[in-house]
Amino acid sequence: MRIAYRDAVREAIRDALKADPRVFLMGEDVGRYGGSYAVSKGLLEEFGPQRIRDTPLSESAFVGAGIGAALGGLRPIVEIMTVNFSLLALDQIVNNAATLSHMSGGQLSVPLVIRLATGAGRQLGAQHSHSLEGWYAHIPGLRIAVPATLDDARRMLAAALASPDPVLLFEHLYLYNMEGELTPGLERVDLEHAAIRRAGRDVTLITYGWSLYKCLAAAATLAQEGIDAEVLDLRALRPLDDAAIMASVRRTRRAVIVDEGWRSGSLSAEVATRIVEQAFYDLDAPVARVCTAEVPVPYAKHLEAAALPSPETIAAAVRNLLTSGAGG
Amino acid sequence: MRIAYRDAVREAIRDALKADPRVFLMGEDVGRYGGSYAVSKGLLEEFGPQRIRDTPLSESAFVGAGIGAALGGLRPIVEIMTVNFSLLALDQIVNNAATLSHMSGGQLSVPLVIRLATGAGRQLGAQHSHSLEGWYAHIPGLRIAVPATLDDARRMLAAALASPDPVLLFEHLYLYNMEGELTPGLERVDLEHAAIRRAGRDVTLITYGWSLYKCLAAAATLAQEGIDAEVLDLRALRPLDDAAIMASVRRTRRAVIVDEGWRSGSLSAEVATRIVEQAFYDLDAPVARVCTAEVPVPYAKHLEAAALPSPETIAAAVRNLLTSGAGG
Amino acid sequence: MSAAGGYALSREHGLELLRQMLRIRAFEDRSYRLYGETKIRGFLHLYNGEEAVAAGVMQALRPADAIVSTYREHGHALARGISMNAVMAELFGKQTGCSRGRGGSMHLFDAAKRFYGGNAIVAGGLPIAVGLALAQKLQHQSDLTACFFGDGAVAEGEFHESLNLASLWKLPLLFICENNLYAMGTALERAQAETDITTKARAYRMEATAVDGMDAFAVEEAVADAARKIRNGAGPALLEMRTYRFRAHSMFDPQLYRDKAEVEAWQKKGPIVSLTTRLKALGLMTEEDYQRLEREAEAEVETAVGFAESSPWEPVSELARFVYAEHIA
Amino acid sequence: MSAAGGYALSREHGLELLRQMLRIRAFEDRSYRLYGETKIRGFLHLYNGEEAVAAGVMQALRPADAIVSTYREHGHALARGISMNAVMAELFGKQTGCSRGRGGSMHLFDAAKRFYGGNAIVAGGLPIAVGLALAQKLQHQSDLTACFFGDGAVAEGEFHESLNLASLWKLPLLFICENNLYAMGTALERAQAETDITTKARAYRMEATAVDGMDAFAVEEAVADAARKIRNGAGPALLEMRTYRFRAHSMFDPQLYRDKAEVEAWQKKGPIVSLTTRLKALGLMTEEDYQRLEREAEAEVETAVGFAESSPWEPVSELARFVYAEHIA
Ligand SMILES: Cc1ncc(C[n+]2csc(CCOP(=O)(O)OP(=O)(O)O)c2C)c(N)n1
Ligand SMILES: Cc1ncc(C[n+]2csc(CCOP(=O)(O)OP(=O)(O)O)c2C)c(N)n1
Ligand SMILES: [Mg+2]
Ligand SMILES: [Mg+2]
Repeated sequence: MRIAYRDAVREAIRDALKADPRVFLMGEDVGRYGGSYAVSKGLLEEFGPQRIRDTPLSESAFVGAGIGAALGGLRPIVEIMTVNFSLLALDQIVNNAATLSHMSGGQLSVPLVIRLATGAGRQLGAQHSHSLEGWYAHIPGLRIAVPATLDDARRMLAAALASPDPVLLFEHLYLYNMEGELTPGLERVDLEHAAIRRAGRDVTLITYGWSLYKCLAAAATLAQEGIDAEVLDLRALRPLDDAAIMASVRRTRRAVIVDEGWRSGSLSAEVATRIVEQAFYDLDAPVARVCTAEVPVPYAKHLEAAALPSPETIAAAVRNLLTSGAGG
Repeated sequence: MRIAYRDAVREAIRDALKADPRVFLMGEDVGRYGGSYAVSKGLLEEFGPQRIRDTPLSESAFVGAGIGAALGGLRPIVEIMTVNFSLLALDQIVNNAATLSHMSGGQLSVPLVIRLATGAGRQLGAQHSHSLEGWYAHIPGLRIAVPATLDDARRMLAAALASPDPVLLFEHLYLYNMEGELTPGLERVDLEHAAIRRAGRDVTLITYGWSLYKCLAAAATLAQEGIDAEVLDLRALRPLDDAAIMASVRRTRRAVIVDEGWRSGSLSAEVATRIVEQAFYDLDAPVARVCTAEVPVPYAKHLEAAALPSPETIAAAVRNLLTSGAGG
Repeated sequence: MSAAGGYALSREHGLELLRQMLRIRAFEDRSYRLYGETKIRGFLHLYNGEEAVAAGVMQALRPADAIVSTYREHGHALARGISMNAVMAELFGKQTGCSRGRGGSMHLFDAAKRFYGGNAIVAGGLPIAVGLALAQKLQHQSDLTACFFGDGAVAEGEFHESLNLASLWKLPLLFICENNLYAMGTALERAQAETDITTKARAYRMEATAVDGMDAFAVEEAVADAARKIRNGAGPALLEMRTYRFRAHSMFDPQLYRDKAEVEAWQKKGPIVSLTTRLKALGLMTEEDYQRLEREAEAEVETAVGFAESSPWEPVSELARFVYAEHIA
Repeated sequence: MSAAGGYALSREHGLELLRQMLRIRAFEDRSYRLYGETKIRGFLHLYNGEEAVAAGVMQALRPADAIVSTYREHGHALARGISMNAVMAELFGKQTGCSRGRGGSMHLFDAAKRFYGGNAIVAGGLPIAVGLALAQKLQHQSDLTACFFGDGAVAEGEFHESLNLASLWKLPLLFICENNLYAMGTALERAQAETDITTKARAYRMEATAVDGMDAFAVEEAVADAARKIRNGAGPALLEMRTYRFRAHSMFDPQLYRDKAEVEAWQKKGPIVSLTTRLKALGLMTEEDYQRLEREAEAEVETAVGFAESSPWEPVSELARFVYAEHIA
């Protein structure tokens, strides 16, 4: 049965609401409006306004309220319409959600799930095109996961709700329309393991989220040139699955990391550094990365496209690595 | 003449206020209270409440007001009492200060200086011990500088005020009491160049801020063991001085990066990755880093100390690199 | 309201208000179609129904006043006098756009007109307006800053912080709340415990008045009145413009949250219809005048589309320009 | 006030309020000295002068109610019934501390007592309190959440957002503003355009009352009254406790911003002095009673210091524990 990513997320939310009376969904326009990306459409009618809770424009307060509700025994799913607005709630996330378990000496935990749309590519301009999931992955106490496939969109939420820790789920806005089939029989996924989405021998493309599809497209192009790229979907950005990363890189001896964050300080820097720390002597070439140009993402289509990673720039980075690497 | 860091910052502010009527200082308790770290003590009496402006506890509004005042032709110095509270103003910094020049196609610029106390080590607990300067360095449109020496504390502010771009100056709270002599005749520093604070041949310690002194202490210890460490003070975290970093690393062929951010995604990851990208074939060993443990910084002294980089852990990282490196 | 005001509606004045509204309406209707034709992309928030606010406000301000706007700001920009060519080109993402193609619909700027931008973060502009007004005050200028925001913004913390700061520091700042009763799909009474926005302002000891935002002349009078007091040093004020948006929130909104009948009722008292009726009733305008204004507006839009179409793209090589300023202060 | 209240002050009741205040005072005075001895480090914010608030509030609440506090929370914690040993050990940073040494003075927690912590971010606790109250409401409990914050917190955006949410959703939430007239060195009138905090609450359609925060009994009555209404479904309320801090803001504050005379005047109407005088005047307490309570308080503090001193440190090997929860829900 074909399903769209947006519908997979909705089914996951519906399952959770049915399975556990403690679960509720809260955020701006999740109810009457149906969700700004139509993810929650129909849920208000099905579950009522207590459990599908529209909030005013008060990001800090309703994210904090999610923390409090979690402390109070509920299992809130808080939707921050997009990651861009999460900056207004950052204090609650960083100073409360992430710290309460540790600061209380383990007495408290914050089983809160925050869902956020993320990413650029829709000409939304500098304030609406952030990719901050790598930034959030810097914070101890948080778990960060990125469902890039339909199966993950359908299954990760349950894992996130089962976690006693705060989990941020980032949904790239380019994915919502993606359609396909769910893997039959797949019941549960976790928030810790990366997955190889394409096996290959010559180079590992390490990525997550919407960039996964850019990497797969690049790999397809490269395959025609006789370059066999492995594509690793990180899935979880905190904790990172070092074992899967190193295992792949040890096989291919080359890595290109692709993410949509600005290059300096993006998640790819962390992944690259871990590879150097843990697999330096297995590398045949420096680790490379393909990220977003260091500009506030511009509106005009051609400028925005030039700022973001693309299958072409990814393929070029691979070719560059394979040709120049030999010189070392 | 001996001077304390706090006084050097105050003198810099006083100079600026005297030199340019557009300059004013604004923040919580900068006036009557004298500044929470006594940096601005006496300035209210000297310059009056229009130019030494106490604000209510409204981080987002007064930082945004700094942006607006800069657009309106003034040269605000906004003090955010500590970086911890800047999370409440992050939207203004990331979405407005950093973007307005680009988003307006170059029509506007935001000549705003934000000063923030930063760092851990005073048993202030998880919410008051953040080191987020590396995190801020991810944002295009901002300039990030860290005065670690008295000369820089005395001179960087003028450079920051002369910049048409928003500049964040991070002052580590451990530095305020540090005393010493200013370099005579030094008139101007810039916001772009790293500085070698100790020359050495065997390894480069790359760092900034308060960690500089931990690195110098480690270098002194290592010297007694016959290991000659170079210590590079980055000074500017955005833009990074790649040329200075690579020049040093090419000479020593080994690098240990030290910063007080949490290890994953800290500035050191970016520096390490750049070294790999630009100087991979000059390295004799993997780049190493010494950062803060991935925990919300705990209150108890011994736990906090164990979480932070120290001269001992830095020296150990260097030894480790020099001994294990040969095996590759 | 106008009767009670300081001055009566003249032909010239009435036609100017109507002209501005018709320009905006024509621009918005055309933008709507251009979005369908994929000439315009990103988020597009149209101003239909709210034209009286922009037209009335800008009429009452001076060139040296500063303006801070929202993402629903085409009307503000046009009424402020930013050239329609530059605004349309911006929506097309062209180099000749008023933000050089980098901003798009939500981020129109014009430094010369002191138009400090659309802002895509709800309430994000309020602190900036506080700062602009502070700069005016510290520089002893008699200018003021006018800051637009929606009813939705009232729930944000920045509203609270900014109103307090402005009032505490007695800044020359006019807060203009465009209360169109909805924030996306969230009706005011489901977002605010207290739905009277003027009450809120008074909790900061700030003067506040509710205004019929469908009446351009009433808007203008209220702004002129508030601006006079502000320039005389009375400190900030808030005007709540009671208005309504005729179209969807943005181009992706199925409008499940409101009845067609409600929309139609408001459309009947639309700002253009009502001013037109009034001017005709007062004998200040003929149907011919109206037709001419409408034609001129259409022609201006047509020219703007042509300008935008034929304008060049910013070269990709310029991508990283303006991230940092190019001049040293 | 007590005369007008629902119940009269009994000996037992009066002594209990006094006992709690004396415990807090003794604890704070000792903490002050221990800071000088470097047994306690970090930021230390003492509660001297404000004891009537904690004592009165906690007296009126139930064990199942949830508490959200600030960084100036020793008094709240002790009056809530968290063992003094555990609080003192926390200030020492010991394993036996109520936050296992990880929190320190600003972060006291006790899940069993539903004490959800000190919070070192001004106003940071308010949204959490909204969520706790929401959980209570959604679980149809008759409990409430009490949320402490200072006058300084009123300027923060989170105050605004949280009051609106609580009122809009009619949550069982009691906001308790400890208005001690200063936020660090900033006097209320230099931080707020409107200094009457109850006025602000009413702008969210929330009931609000100002209370003599130097009178423990008045505090208790006001809280009991508000709590009764809240439990009956009336929605949230705000109590402004008018109080004063006798000591510096923290251990690093030279107090340049206020006169000695002002401090002394407030000390004269101190909560302990005034309740003592009153109980004696009413013949409900003798000097001997007072001496005994004071001795007991001293002894409890002495024991707590001994406990803290002799308690073990958390092993460094445990540093990374509790960053993530150890159980799976
Ligand atoms: C901080 C923030 N949160 C959420 C959004 C998404 N959003 C865009 S417009 C809008 C509604 C704003 O309503 P209002 O302020 O009334 O303005 P209107 O659109 O009615 O003109 C929302 C929720 C945003 N842009 N910024
Ligand atoms: C968001 C934030 N900004 C600044 C500070 C620094 N700070 C700590 S306490 C304080 C004053 C708070 O005053 P108030 O709320 O009145 O509480 P009081 O200390 O008087 O009990 C300030 C400015 C902080 N902790 N959090
Ligand atoms: Mg609206
Ligand atoms: Mg106070």
